[in-house]
Amino acid sequence: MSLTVFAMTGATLVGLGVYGLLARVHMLRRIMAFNLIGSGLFLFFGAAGARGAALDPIPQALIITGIVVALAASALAVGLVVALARSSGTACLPDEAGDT
Amino acid sequence: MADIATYLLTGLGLVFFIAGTVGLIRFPDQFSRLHALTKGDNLGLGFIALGVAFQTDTWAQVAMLVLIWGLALLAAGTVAPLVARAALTESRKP
Amino acid sequence: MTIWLHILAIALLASLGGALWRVWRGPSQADRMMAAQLIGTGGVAVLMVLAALQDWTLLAVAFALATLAALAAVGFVKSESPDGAGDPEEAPPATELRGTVQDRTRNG
Amino acid sequence: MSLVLDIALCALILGVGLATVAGHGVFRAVIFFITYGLLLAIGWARLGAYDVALAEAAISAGLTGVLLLAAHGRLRRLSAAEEAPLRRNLPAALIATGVALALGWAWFALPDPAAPDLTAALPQSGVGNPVTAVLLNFRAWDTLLEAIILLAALIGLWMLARDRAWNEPLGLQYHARAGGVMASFGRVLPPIGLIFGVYLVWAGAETTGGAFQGGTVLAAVCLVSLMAGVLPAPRIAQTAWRAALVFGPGVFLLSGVAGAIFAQGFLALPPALAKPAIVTIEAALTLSIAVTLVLLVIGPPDDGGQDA
Repeated sequence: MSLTVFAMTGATLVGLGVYGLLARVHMLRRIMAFNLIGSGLFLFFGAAGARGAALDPIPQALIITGIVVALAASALAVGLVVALARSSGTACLPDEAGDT
Repeated sequence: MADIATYLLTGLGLVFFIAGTVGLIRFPDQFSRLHALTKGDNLGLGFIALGVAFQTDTWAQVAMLVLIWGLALLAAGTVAPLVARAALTESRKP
Repeated sequence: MTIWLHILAIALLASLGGALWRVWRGPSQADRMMAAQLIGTGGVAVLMVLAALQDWTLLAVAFALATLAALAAVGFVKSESPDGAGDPEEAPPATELRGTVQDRTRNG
Repeated sequence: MSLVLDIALCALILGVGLATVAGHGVFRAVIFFITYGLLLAIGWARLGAYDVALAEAAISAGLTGVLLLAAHGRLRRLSAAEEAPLRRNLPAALIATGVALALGWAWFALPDPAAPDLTAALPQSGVGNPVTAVLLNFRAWDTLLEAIILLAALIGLWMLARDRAWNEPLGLQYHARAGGVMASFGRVLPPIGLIFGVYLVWAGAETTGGAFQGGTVLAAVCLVSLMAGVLPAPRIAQTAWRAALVFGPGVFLLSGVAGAIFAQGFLALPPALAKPAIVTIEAALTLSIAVTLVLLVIGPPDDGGQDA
């Protein structure tokens, strides 16, 4: 039962992240929304790996590598956003900055 | 006996935690709020660590709890003056 | 004892919920940062209780959280300084504290 | 009772996630995202995934917060931290709801779990922690490639530097008042974190811990001493930093090649040598992960960005 609660939380977090990624214009928020999607999927995956009699270590190992890779990707994305803001003065994409 | 100590000490810790949160919500300006939560919470954490220590199996776990509390104090003691000064410069900006 | 530890953990989480309200409300950036700091301390407390409830290896997680509790706030005061790399202590000492301290609303 | 605890925790996690997406103001979202990581670490602890909880706690408390707050500060100085208020976006809401519902349905449609049969293989792996066994032995490929992905991300980040900035120190030039609170903190915390990080790597063979968790803790305390101005900012040209970056993947690759020559195949570890091999690879990998994460968080070489 608890596992279902965690899995549903994970699914909802993915939904929230997708919404943030699509509806939010500021790129820093999109990075955070993308991380919400990732961690929601991790939570879902982790809950699925905990259903057996013993805790399955393979999802855990994959999630640990996933968390570290997500951080690396976020750092690269943050670098890109700062570079964008430096060259264009805004942290939003050109076609969307206009209609906000 | 150990259980009674745990009940009392963790209960006391919880009271301090809730007091810290109430202070964070109710106090009128940011410097009083800073002071409420830094003091209330770290005292609360200390009592909870002490209460949990009565349930441990080995002395190494007790040492770990003490270390964790010490580290939390170090963090709070560093953060509170720094954030207070940052808030001061922020509020002095025109 | 198990039931009490559960109640304790739930009550601590509820108190974290109160701190989250302050993160939402602000009004100053320092308020939000300090409320996040409280959530870090509360998280350490919850992990201690869970360690007693589930497995003592969770103390390692609480230790990691306590060691790194100050990092976000240090990063915050760094990014608040004029060049993003300074230290509020480098500013000239505040002589006329009383007159200037105000709880000014600032959303960032 | 434990169900109530889980529901309370999940409610907090969801509330924080919602506030991150829906609240106005980038700074508010950043702070919510920091607390989100903390709550998620508690969630992993509840799920019994202690290694994941440790990794999540170290990364979200130590690195994500510093990264995002520094980014927000830079954007604010470039006056790019403001944002338009959230407008209702019906198509996005429909897509998001659809994705969430599909995932929720997938949970109930999942096949029954096959019992993991690692218990038979675990004594062969050389370590007692099944997660470490998976990371460094059974699925060593994943871990090797991940270490290389981290390097690739770092090189990608450095690509953003301008040519004339290439020899500049990386990131911002941190300074602090000598003898002040921050400078003292930058001297007190790193030794503690160093011991703890090394302990995590050593203990990771048998209990909670491992190269990623230890490396993250080391990276975080290294970041503290950088921010406190105790450690001078590194430069790309410095051989020691470059060597530290490739040391871990290098040792890992060498052991993989040795496995191909002397054992059953690439990255295969003979059971008799598995434990010393894993501990050696983990130690080397920890150093490289720590240095890579530090350099990723502080960012590319910075010439001040005058020509905006």
